Amino acid sequence: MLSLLLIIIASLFFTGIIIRTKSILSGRKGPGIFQPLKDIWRLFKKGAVYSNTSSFVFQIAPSIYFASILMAILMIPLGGHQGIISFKGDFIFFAYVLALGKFFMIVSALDTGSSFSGMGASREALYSLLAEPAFFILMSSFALLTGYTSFHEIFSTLHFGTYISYAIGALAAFVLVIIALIENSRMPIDDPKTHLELTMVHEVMILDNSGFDLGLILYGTNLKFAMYGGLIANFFLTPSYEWYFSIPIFIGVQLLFAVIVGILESFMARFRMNHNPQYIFMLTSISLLIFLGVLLVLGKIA
Amino acid sequence: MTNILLIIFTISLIYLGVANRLKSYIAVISFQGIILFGVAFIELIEINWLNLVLILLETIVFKTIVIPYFLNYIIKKNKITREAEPFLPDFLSVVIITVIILGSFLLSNTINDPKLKKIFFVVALSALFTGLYIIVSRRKIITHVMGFLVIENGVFVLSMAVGNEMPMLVNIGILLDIFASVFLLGIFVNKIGDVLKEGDVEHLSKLKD
Amino acid sequence: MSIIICIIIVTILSTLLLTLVKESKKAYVALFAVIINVILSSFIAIPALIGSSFEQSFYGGTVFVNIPLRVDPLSAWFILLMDITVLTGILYGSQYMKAYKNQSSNLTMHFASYILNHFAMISIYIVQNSFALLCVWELMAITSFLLIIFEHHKIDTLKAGINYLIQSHISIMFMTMGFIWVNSFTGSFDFNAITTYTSTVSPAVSFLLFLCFFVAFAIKAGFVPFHTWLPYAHPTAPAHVSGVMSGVIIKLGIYGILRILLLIKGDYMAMGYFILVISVITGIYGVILAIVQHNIKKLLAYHSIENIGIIGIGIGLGCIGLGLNNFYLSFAGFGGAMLHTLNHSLFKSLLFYCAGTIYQATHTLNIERLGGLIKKMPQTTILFLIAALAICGLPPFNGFISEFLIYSGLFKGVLSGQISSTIFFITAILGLVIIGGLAMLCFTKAFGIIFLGNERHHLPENIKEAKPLMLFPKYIIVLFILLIGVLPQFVVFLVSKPALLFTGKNSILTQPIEYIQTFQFVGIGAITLILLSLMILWIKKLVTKPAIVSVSPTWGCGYKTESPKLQYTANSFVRPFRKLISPILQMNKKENKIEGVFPKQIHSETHPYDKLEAVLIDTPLMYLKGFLGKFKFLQNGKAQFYILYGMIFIFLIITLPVLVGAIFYVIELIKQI
Amino acid sequence: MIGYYLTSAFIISILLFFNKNLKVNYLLTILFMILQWGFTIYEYNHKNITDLVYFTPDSLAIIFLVILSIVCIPAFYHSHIFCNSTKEIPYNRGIYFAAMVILLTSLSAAYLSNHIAITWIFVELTTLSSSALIYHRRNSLSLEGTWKYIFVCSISITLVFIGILFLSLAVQQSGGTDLFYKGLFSKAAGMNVFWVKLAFLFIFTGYTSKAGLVPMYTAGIDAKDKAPSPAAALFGSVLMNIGFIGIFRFYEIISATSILAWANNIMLITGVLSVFVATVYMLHVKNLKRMFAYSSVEHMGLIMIGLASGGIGRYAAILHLILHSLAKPALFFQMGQVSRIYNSKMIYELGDYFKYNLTGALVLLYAFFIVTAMPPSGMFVSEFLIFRSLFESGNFYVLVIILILLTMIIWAFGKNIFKMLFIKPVGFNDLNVEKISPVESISQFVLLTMVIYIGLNPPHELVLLINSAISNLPH
Repeated sequence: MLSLLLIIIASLFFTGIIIRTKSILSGRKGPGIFQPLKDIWRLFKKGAVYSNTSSFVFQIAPSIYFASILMAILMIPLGGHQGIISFKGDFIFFAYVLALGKFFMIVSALDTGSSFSGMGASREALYSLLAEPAFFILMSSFALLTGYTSFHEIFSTLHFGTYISYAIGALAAFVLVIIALIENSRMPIDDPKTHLELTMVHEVMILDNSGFDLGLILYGTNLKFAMYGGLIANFFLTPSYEWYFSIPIFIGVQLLFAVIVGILESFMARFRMNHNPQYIFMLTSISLLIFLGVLLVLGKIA
Repeated sequence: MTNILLIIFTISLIYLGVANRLKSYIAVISFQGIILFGVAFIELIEINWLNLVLILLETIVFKTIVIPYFLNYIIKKNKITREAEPFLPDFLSVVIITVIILGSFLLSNTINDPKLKKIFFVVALSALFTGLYIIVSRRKIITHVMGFLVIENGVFVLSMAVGNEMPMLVNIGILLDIFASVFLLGIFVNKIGDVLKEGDVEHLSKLKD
Repeated sequence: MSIIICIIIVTILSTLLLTLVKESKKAYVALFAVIINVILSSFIAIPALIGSSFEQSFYGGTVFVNIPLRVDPLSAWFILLMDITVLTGILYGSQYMKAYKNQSSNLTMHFASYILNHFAMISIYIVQNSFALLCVWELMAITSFLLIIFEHHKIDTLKAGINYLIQSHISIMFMTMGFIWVNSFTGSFDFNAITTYTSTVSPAVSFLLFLCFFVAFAIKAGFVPFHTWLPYAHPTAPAHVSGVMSGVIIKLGIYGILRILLLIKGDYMAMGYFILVISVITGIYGVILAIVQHNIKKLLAYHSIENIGIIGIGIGLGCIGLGLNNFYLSFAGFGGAMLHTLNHSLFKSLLFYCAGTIYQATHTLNIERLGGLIKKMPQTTILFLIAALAICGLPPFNGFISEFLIYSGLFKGVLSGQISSTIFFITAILGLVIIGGLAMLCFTKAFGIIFLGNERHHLPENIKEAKPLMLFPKYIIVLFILLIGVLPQFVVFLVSKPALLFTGKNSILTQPIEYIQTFQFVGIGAITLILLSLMILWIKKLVTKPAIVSVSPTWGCGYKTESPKLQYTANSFVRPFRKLISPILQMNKKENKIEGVFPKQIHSETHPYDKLEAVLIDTPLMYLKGFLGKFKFLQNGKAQFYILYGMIFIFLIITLPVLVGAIFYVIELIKQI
Repeated sequence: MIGYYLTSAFIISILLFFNKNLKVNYLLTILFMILQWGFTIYEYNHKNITDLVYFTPDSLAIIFLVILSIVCIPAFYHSHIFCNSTKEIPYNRGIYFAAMVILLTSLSAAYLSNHIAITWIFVELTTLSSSALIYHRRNSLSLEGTWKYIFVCSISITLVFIGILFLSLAVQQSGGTDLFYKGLFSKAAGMNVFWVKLAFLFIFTGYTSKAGLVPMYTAGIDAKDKAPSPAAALFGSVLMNIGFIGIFRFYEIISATSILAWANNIMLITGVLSVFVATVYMLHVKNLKRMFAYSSVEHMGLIMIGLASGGIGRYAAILHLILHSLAKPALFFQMGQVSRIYNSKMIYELGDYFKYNLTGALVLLYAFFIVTAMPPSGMFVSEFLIFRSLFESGNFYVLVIILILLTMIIWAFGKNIFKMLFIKPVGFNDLNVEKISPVESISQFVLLTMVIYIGLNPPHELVLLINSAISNLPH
């Protein structure tokens, strides 16, 4: 319950911080931290325009997308406190629920019959499927390291001892950050600021959404960021920490995460579209490295 | 005496290789009939007279006179051209027949059987394979029949080798000879000539896959 | 026994009755017969699944000797899951076939084959005599062949049918080999002979025997590289037959593999690794090819291969579990495999039925020509969507449940055991994830292109929603899909019975309580997900009530996108993916060149082709045919040659030993030097 | 009894030859069938009792005699249908039936003969009588078929004769004087191996022309193609059996000598080659009837393989032969209906049979599954046992090759059959399609069902007969 609350709170200012970081780094004053939230709020109140090609799929998809993210967040633990729903193998459920949301978003993009949305949908589908293995291998590495198969159990028993394990932790954090970037369509993969339909990925997919739906989608992105932030934060939390330790650590990690994303977005250019798959699949290789590292730590391979 | 006759028989086989007129073939077959008569007469003199008469009748009347006459009749009736038209040059034919004879000779030498009359065996095998060779290497249907007759002669010689103790077998061989030859030729005379004006093998190769 | 006799009598009587009744009644006769057979077979299966196994045997003459009939939970599970699909198949099929009213004799043959096929499948699950199994197996193969070639005036249908028949025969040949093997050592046709035989031989031998059976059943099940018949057979059959084929007939192969694993004694680790590797390849290869297909039924057929891969991963996992003596692994593996078998039979038959409905409405199966069907066939759309979500393994539907079971087994496997099995398991996880992602790509494409957007090609005007009777069986399936999705613990409890047959072999634990508890949570998660979605939709309704909703054309980058030709197509949707994996694909392109200053309209086509089929089947077959063709001179019509053959034969037989002797002599001489 | 049988059959055939009346023709054939059945039953009840010195009805002979009697009934029935449909002139009809009676009689006599030379004579007689049947249509192609058949068979029968001569050499040395199978068998151990080898080689090669095996199978194909379908049915079944009997009886003698393994090898090679050749041509052939003929070659090859690999394979070989002789006629009888509808046998010109002749199409479908030995076809049982014997004798490679070839055969067979059943024919005018009564197909159904029944549940009597037929072979 605590994690849900914290993630929702973090989501409120996450994008704001990213934008703020970017504007500072580029020497601008930039909008306020809550500006994105205000935009979303305005969208919620607006009416909608629906394409005459689209159908009910288009109308329910954002809601299901949002529900899927909420569902996923329900499973994120916080230090010693387990998520609202927690069971053996819950991270599988986590990943598949997110995939469900993605399914609906892709399908709704095709629903408009647009010549661009389909393109975005196609790319989004491809990138997320390429990113998925990394997450699973990461989780199985941790499962192997700790001997458990649920978020709660893994994170509550996870502790780093040797140098290798620190390297593993760093790599894992890196992989998760990149996964979060891919899932949220951020910089090296996708440029949220671009205005050319041909080069967009996520944005072009939601080109025809408006009003409440668009608000849901945008806020969903914030939530997702905070969710991954929470996941990363869990690396640094152990059950022995009291709440007054763990909450600041959590907030700190979220902040750091947001700033890092902002820095990345400021200093990196988007990859060429046809280089993206290699890049994303590289994550799988890295996570396999992590897996090997875990095997090393456990002494299964000498 | 038999040996000399048999050697002459073998020479006639070689002659078949070089002969290129159908008439010569007929002559050779007829001649072989006479030789066989001689061999049979000498070899089988001791068996009972009925068999003997049968054999003699078969060699002289049948092999020497009736069949060659018949063949001549067919050739005339169907206006078959007089050349044998082999696929291979005559020289090669002679070589091959010689090889066949040599091979038969070698083969019979490997046999360790005191009871076997080797000369009969050699001649029989040579006639058999020469007949087959003629069937395979000649273009005309009538030469197939002639080849078949040569084979029959070879079988006759072979049966002679065992004929002393097996008279019944020899008789059966004769029966077969008469029956098959007559039948084959009968069809040949009546039908093939009518249907195909030219008795060329090429005309009888439509049934294939 | 009496029940089985009843089934036989019903089958025979209804087949005879079919020939007598009018065309319009034939479907009902078949329906009636299938329902009775379903009820009768359930009478055997349900008690067997719960615990009281059924065992009888009767004397089958001098050839069969004794035919034992046994129904254990494994058979019972498969009988029940088959019954569901066969029943929905005939319910759907009786409506589907109304389009072919005027083909009287053809309909008779079709429905008779359907009844017989059902009967044959029941028998396959019951009979435990290898010879009798071969007979009923072939009956099944022949009847399903007849089912496939219903539209036999099309040459492609017939080709696909023959292809199926031949590969099916190869499968039987392998099975025959295996049975001969066992039979010649034990002299018995009873399945138990396999156990007695393999417990006396070395593991390597029993692995070989297993391989023999595995190939036989893998052909039926469609494991890569034995899958090539499947993508031809499924699309050409009528929709309900495709559904039944993909749903249950190929599952006979799975049953066979499970049955053999239950019987055979040997090195389970090796078998497990083998199955695992081949299954991962099967799954990935199947889905990769599914993605590039444009024919909806062919796409679904390749998806069956993918799902067989998933099932196979489960079996492999279970098998390794047996080898490791790990109860949890083998339970999750075998249980997951069997559960996925059930799930796949549900959603795949639903998908095929939907495809059939689409076909009858639009007369095309080419995805590129469809589009916008959601407005004309809303119910079919929803049904297809649910099935698509289920087949992608997304919660809250049934596909997720079985995949979850397999996943959790795999993760458990990663934790426990040696390094080698860990590496295999991580590969399997990787494979499963990739399969899941690709399946999503595939079904977003299929669903999006077929039902959404505008029609991409001129479709008939009178496209209407299917009749309620045709939708009814589909709703039954959806009910099952949802039930399994939200109440997984009960199904896992049910599947635990057959799964425990395997684990019972070397485990003292008898109740998979832990898994059932986990699945309670999964169920709760699924329900929560549904509730959350509903809640947000409700909130949206509340919030947007006062807002103005307007309708306008889709954004076209400033241009008007009225023309449906500007829409994204299936081909373009998967193009980035296709480029990635181009080395393992074979795309046959037909392209015209653009020529001249004012080029005319040109046309290009792409046809995806199975590269493995080209490499493993077509090329060797071409060489074999070429080799055989070299001997065509034999029957050349020339009598001289015919004589010559005899001569050559005699000559060779005489001289060959001499020649061989001479060669050996020369070799000896050389050696002495 | 056999004397009466031969004489009455001879008289019947002469009457048939001279008779011009249709009714009398029917009567005479029925009379012959009664005679044939009476004779069969008589011999069945007088098993192993030698008659007229040269004839002994042993188990093998009785099996084949019964099959012949079974097959001859539909053969005559379909012959009458054939002759009526082509409106034969009485002269041709007379020749046809007379030749058929002589063929059947000489076959029966050859089955029963207990003397190698007597068998040989009757085999020669079958050549002559069957050539009259082949030439029935009196056109240039049937003439060609006849000519080839006589020519090749005469040569091969000469080869058999040479083989017998060699055998007699061997017999003389072991002190025997006669050529009765029994005598030969008892003296076999003492014979000169060289002569026996040569004899076997020649006799085997000779009989392959009748049995339809490599190397001399060639003319039999043309014969079956050109003969009217009912006659082809006989050629494809009972006539091939005589070739088998010729080989088998001598094989029994060989089995008592030291060259058994050598002979087995030859038979194995021949069998594999036969299946191979059948595969080559079944893939290639364009004439449906010839395809059926090649299918016979395949089955005879399998039988040889079974016989050669020993053990259970011998039982299986005989069983397979029995089943084949029941199944193959059904196909040929059906072929008669096909050619009546289409006036053609070329696969290219056949098609949509399912539409034009439903019952016939079902026969073809049924027969396809039976003949390609798909379970539950009885032939599957025998093939199963043959494979098993191959497996047990350690010939794995042969087994694998055979399985591959058989699969190709099924493919080829199926492709052609299904094309003919379902795909529209090219250039076929279906205005005047002859309606064929389903009654004509009953015999085929009966024969094919017998194959299943005998295969899956062989009558006890039959099992005993087969076992006693192979009892002379070493176990």
